[in-house]
Amino acid sequence: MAVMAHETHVPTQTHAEVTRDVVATLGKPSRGYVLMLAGAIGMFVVGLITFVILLKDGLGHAGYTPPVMWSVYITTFVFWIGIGHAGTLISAILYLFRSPWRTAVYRATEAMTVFAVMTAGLFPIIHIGRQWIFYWLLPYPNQRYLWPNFKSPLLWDVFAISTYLTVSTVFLIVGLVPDVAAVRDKVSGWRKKIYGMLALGWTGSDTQWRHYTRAYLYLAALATPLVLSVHSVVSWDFAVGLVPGWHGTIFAPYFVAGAIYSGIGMVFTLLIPLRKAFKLEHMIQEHHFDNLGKLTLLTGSILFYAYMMEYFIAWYSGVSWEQTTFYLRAFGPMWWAGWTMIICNAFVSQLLWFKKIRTNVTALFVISIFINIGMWFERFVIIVSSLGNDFVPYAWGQLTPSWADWGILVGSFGWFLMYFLLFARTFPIVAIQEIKEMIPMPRKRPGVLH
Amino acid sequence: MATNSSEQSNGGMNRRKFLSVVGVAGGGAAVLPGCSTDRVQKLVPYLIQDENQVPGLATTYASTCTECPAGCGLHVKTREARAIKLEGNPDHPINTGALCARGHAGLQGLYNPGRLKSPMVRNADGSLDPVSWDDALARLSQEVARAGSGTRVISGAGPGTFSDLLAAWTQALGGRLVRYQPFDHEPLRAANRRVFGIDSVPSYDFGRAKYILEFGADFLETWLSPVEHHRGFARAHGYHDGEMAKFVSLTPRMSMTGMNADEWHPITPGSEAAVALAMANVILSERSGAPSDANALRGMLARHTPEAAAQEAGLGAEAIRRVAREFASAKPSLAVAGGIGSQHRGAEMLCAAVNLLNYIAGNVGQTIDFGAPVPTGDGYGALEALTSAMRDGHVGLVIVHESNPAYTVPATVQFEAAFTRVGFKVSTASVLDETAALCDLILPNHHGLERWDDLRPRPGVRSLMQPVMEPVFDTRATGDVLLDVARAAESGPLAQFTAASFEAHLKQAWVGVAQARGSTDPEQFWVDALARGGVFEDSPAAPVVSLAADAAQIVATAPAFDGDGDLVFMAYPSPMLFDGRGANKPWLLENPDPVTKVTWRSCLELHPDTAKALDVREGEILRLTSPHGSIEAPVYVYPGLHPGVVATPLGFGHTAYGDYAQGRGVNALDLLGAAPGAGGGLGFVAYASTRVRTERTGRYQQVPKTEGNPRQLGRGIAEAMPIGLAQRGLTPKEAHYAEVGGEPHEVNTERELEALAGFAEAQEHAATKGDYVGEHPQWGMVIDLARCTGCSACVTACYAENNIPTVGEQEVLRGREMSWMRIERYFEGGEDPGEPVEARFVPMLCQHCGNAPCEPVCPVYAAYHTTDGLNGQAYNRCVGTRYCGNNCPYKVRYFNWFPYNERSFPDPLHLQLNPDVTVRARGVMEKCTFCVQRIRGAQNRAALEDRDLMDGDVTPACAQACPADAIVFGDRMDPESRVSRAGRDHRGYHVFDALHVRPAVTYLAKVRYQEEG
Amino acid sequence: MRKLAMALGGSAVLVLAAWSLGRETSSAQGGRATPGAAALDSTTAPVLAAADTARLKGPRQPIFFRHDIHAGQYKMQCQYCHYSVGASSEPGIPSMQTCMGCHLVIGGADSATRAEIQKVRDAYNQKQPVEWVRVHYLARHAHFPHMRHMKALGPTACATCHGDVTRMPQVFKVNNITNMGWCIDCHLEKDVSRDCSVCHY
Amino acid sequence: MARTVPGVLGAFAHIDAATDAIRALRARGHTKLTVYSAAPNHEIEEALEHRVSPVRLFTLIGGLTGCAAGFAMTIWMSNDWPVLVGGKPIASIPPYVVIAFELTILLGALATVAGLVLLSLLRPTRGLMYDPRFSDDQVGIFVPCHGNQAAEVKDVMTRAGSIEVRRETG
Repeated sequence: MAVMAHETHVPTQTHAEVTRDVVATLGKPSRGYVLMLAGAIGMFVVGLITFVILLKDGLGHAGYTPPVMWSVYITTFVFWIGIGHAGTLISAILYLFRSPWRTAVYRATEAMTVFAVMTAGLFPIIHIGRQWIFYWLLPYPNQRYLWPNFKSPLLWDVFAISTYLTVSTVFLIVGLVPDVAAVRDKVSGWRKKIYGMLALGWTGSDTQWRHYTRAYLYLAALATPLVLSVHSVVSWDFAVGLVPGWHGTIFAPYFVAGAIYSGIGMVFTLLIPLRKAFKLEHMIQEHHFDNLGKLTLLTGSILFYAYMMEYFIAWYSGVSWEQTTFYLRAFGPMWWAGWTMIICNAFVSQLLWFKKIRTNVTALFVISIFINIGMWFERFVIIVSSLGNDFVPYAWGQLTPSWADWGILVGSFGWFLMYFLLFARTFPIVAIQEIKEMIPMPRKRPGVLH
Repeated sequence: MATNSSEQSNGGMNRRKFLSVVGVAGGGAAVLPGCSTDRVQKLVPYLIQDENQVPGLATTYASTCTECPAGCGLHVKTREARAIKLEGNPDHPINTGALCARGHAGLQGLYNPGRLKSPMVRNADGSLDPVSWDDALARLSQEVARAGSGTRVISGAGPGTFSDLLAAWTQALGGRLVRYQPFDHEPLRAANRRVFGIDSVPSYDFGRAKYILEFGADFLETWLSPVEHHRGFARAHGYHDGEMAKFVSLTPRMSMTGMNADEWHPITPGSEAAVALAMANVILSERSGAPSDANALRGMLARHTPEAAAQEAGLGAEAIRRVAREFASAKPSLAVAGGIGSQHRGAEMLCAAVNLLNYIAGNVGQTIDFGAPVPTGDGYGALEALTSAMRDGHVGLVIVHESNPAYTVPATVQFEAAFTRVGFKVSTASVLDETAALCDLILPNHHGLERWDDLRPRPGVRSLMQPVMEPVFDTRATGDVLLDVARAAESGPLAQFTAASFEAHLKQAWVGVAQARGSTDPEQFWVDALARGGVFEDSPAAPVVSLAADAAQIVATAPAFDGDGDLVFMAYPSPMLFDGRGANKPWLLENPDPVTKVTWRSCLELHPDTAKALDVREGEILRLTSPHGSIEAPVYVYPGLHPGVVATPLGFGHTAYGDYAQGRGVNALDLLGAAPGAGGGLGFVAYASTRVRTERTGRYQQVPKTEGNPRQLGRGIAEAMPIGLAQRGLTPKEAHYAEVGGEPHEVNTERELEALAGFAEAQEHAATKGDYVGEHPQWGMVIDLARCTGCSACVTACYAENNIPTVGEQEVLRGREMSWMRIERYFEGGEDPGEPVEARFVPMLCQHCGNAPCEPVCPVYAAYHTTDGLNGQAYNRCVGTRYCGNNCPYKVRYFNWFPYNERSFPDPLHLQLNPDVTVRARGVMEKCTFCVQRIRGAQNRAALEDRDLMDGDVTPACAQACPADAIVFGDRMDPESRVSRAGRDHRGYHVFDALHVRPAVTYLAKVRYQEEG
Repeated sequence: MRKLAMALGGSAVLVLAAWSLGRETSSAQGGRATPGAAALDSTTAPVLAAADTARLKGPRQPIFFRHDIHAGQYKMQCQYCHYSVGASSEPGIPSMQTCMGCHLVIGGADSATRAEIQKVRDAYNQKQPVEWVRVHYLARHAHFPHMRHMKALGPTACATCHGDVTRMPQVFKVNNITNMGWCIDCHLEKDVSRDCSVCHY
Repeated sequence: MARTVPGVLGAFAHIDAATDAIRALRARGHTKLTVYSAAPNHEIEEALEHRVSPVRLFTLIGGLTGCAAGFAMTIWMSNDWPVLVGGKPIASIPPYVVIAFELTILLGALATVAGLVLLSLLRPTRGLMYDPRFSDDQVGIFVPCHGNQAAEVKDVMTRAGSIEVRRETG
């Protein structure tokens, strides 16, 4: 698809127009934007209040029903980590694949990544029993001479997520510098000062570009294995456990595919309205969505396969508890969650075989909503219904989420959207310099290609 | 003794001393988060050091349990002059070191928040107000003087010096004493009178029985002396070297006792007597060797053919014959009847029939000992008489002691109405129960652990009670109250009671005891007795028992049931709450009913078919209506029930008796008619005497049960094997294949096995480092399912030892109960019609795995492996990720979702906390520790004595409590330790062996009499 | 984001805290000198009145009980008052009776001392035990068996943790025994188990 | 504002014009050029005959350090207080690979950025002539030179087709 993109879809505007259009998005906020931002902050406050209550009384307010010791919080944690994967995939991996169609969308997705990981990062803290000593998970020297247990997948998480957050943030910032410089040279007054500072004295001189391009390449090269590793590590939180329904070698690839799938889902959900709001239709075009759609179809189909494989292995293993767990996923007390996951992920994604749908923005938006719901439920099913019916039948218990669960979930969306909206208003949401890189500069001897 | 330990006896628990306790003991004594750093700022010394109390060391006093009439011996463990744990007295002949759940919970009676803090008197406006002891006693003396011979006393106190005093005191006044126990086994006595001419209830020796036949006597739960029965039953029915007694149960409802039976036959309620007589008939007609005078019965028995009985009971005639023959051929055998659950109007006949059965089989004098009768009261008849006397206004003064008739007799008796017509009503209840609430004067008695007394549970046994600590509240021993009144009277009938205090009175009485035993030094005799817990001698030889004249005049007619409903209503005694006196003790409320696994409330039990027929499912609230009243409660579907029966436990539905008890569940007695005329005048309460109509309410109430799924799904959690295979020395796995056919086969190839072994070795090697180098004990446990009866004594013992919080009904509904040790109850069979249903118990606790899955996943090493093979849990390191809980295959890790430590121990309940065990804060994970505090304690003692630990130095609370000795604990590294030897039994297996987590707990498969394959 | 920042910041702070605590501990071990005790030889305790307690280290006690006189000057055994330290996890604090054992007779040399001793007598006669202010304590989740340490460390046992109270007119905390590190240092040095469940259960 | 560097700045709207200018100037020995462009442009790079940036060394060293640190930390900390969990070796390499990997990436990335900052952003661009248009749609070439050369440079640029040439006298 990279090739195809080369041939057909070179942006039509000139460099000057690109700068103008993008800088225009940083203008005065519309009423709609302000309302959305207010809504996001409101949601965040809901989550904040819930968290304070949890801090005060303990986790009991949430719906936890042993043996279901993890539920909505970890579900949402994995959900956000997953969202965080599309960004780096598009910005790093596709960069290495030299597929230019990414340029229009990668800035937005990368921002999404950073904020999604920021959101996810809250959950390990929210969900533990004694939130005030969460830092005990970090290897810091203390008078007790105690160190954390590096054999625990949770510690892998700590490292994987903090690394991922750092690297993707760095990646985003590095990408932003030349664009901020461009903005600096367009605006005036106090804004010029601020953007000037943020531009770190970028002038676009040849030496700067010379190192910049290499550095960016290596960052991309480092980020690529990271993307794959992070969700593998997250999947090992489960795969390393004995719990039937968790204990599977398929988990790493299965989760990575799921992560990208959900990530792109969220990209659709964010970009489609954004593109309208900021009038970027001529930069973020149908063919971008078309390609994203193909990626969704691919990952969605991998999920479909993974689901079938899980059931097959459960049956083929002949292990009683595996079989019971998977039977109950479909026909047990949590059947509704199980089927939501399968329909939204495995079936809905198959609609993307049709180009008509891939290029129909409205359809894509609807599908993306299904994807978000479906992927949240996938994690919910894997965690809750597996834990609820594991080894000891006598101890089985079924979870019913409570207001505290939903409060935190809503809050996390608020927290995420708040940052994303602020970013979209403050920084170029489309990568100016990369678009320009694609548009050949005018020549005084037209036709004579270099 | 403990009472002298402080100068301040300003009455009531001495707070300052308690402070000093906390200050010195530091430990979990006060209810504060386990990891809290706030500490007691003051150190308050004793004024005078008590030589019996060394801070930090436990002092044990011998005493006697008063939670039921059985009279088990106690060892009360005290720390810094606070009782912190009740244990069985190993020297005591009745319970020989074991103690049931109710016994353990006696501690919560002592520290019950509902206890009265001072005497109360009813004022003009009808309210009860606190009053000083002086005024209260003055008032009592005055009332006694006024009422004189019009005085009536209702006492639930067992036979002993206090009861003697009370009787003498009442008699001196010319009044009358009614010794009343709700479960008084009147039918049994009546039957003995009728058949043998002996007016007493014998003691039963299950230990010698080779065949046990039960017609609805829950002898492992509430019937007579449960712990003693447990000991015997485990000896007889616990599988050992190829032998065990067979146990057949014929009752409409499979009680916990029935669950331990090899055969359970759900027979029609009321048909038991017919079946028993039919069996007697079979034996008498087929077998010789019956006592000669039994021949007189032939004529009468001939009328009771197995066929007729089978007809009535809904049970095959062949089964009756077979059981009868087995029963007769096993010598000695034992048949029991007369449990509260099957106490219908024909109960007396039933007991009589069973007496004949035993007599004909020659068991009387073998397993039935009339030489050691168990204590009984005057029977319900006496109370009925008193009630009508009160109704007629002939009673001037009533003193109610240790009994609660306003709750324990059916409402239809209208005891309350009659009671209120008494001139002046006095109660000595230490908790404001239903009866006390009606009284004019309440003189709260000391708890059994705060006062002096002795009990005579049977001839030869004199069991002492002594105060183990300062009274918690401003209460007064009723014995002293009686003597005070006598002293106040100066002249008059009561003047004969001159003892300065009840303690003095008791010592005086014991001088007599000493002299009777030819002791030259009564003082020394007394001290020894106190240390031992009393004097324990063999009961006198059993009298020769023969049939009474009218023994043949027994007619087993099916008993009448009131009402025209289509279900027979069975009110059975709750194994936890007994007659209702347990209902104010959270330990008992949260300890699930062994049968239904329901906590905190009572449900209506229905057979699955009945439920289907009525189109109700678990949790739907059903209304039962009998001619005498109606109750509403959620349905619980229970396969161990006769389809024609609806059952619910007694002991719930209190209208008073403290916050824990009030308004919890329903009072089954509301459906019973026991007023004279309406089936009354029997001399006992017929608990199964009504038919009820059912009515759906369409309302639901989730049942707070601790069970998720009652089926094992073939996961081999609770293994059992037929005795035939056990005798062939098969392992559970081999037994399985022997039954289903096929061969046990190894799935791994040779090379794979080598690889596994090599890996394990390398792993072991790499894992030994630092502290882990060298020889350490490796603690382990063996649990014999052939002995475990599911009684749940271990559960309460664990709660008591380890400061486990009770979380309450709402949290149980979320499955958040904290029971480190739980008894899982699984059903086998009973799914298709006609297939017999079987129940299995398996105590589930932390298995302390060698390859514990919970350990490596903890990010902070809070869950880790100790050098002595424990699966450690450092509460203060735990951050509460709960990953360990998820990864534990046995689901034995419990999380503090809320600050239970602050919620579950309302003052003064927190005084029960064990200072040696950290009280866990919210947000941390906790679990069974194999009572590590006891291990460390033993190690400390051994170190001070410069010796190594010996086998038996450490006994966890559960093993110590177990009345069936099903639990063995010790060092697995020592091949000669009891646990190692027990673990080598061929019945041994690990739950979920396939996971290769190498548990330290080995289970021994249950053994059953059943056809193989 | 904020949370993660806290994580890093928090840990940084704690690193410093840990080190500073460590320093404090070591310095405390070194500095045993106490005001009043500094100038004197070990046999006779300094002359001090209750009024001086303010400038002495450690919390001010309801009665100015002089460990330096009892344990120092008169060389009374610690176990005489802390009677259960050799047998139990709790050292035990002397009952008022124990005090009166001597102070029925001993009334004190100077007026200041007499005043303090009178307090003891009054307390005993009024049956109002003295509420001493606690100096050393452990968190409730740490179990410290005194007897094991007495046996293992012998005569020097008490001073190891509590410092040389024979020089303390008013007892104060010499070592930061509430720090787990304090225990571990010794357990490492003596090569005894540092398994968590030895102390935490 | 630091002292400005004397020299000549030319703005180009056409890329080939810019490259021509560059080549011409370099031919005339003006090697210390600064070329501004809104986006990286390989034609300009070729004209300037850049060598590959040394940033990759930072990445390599950072990555290796991270990897080593990862293993060192985990293994040392495990042995510092050996705790047995799940019957696994005290220091068990397979799980530590994860930590080591993450640290490899982390330090690698941070080192790369450090390299970028050191090599380009910290280079003083102060005083070099600059024009906002260069971040928009034009290419700028600045040649530091003094009086006599200036005229020549201007001449080269205009011939190459610059749309505007300015001169800064220091």
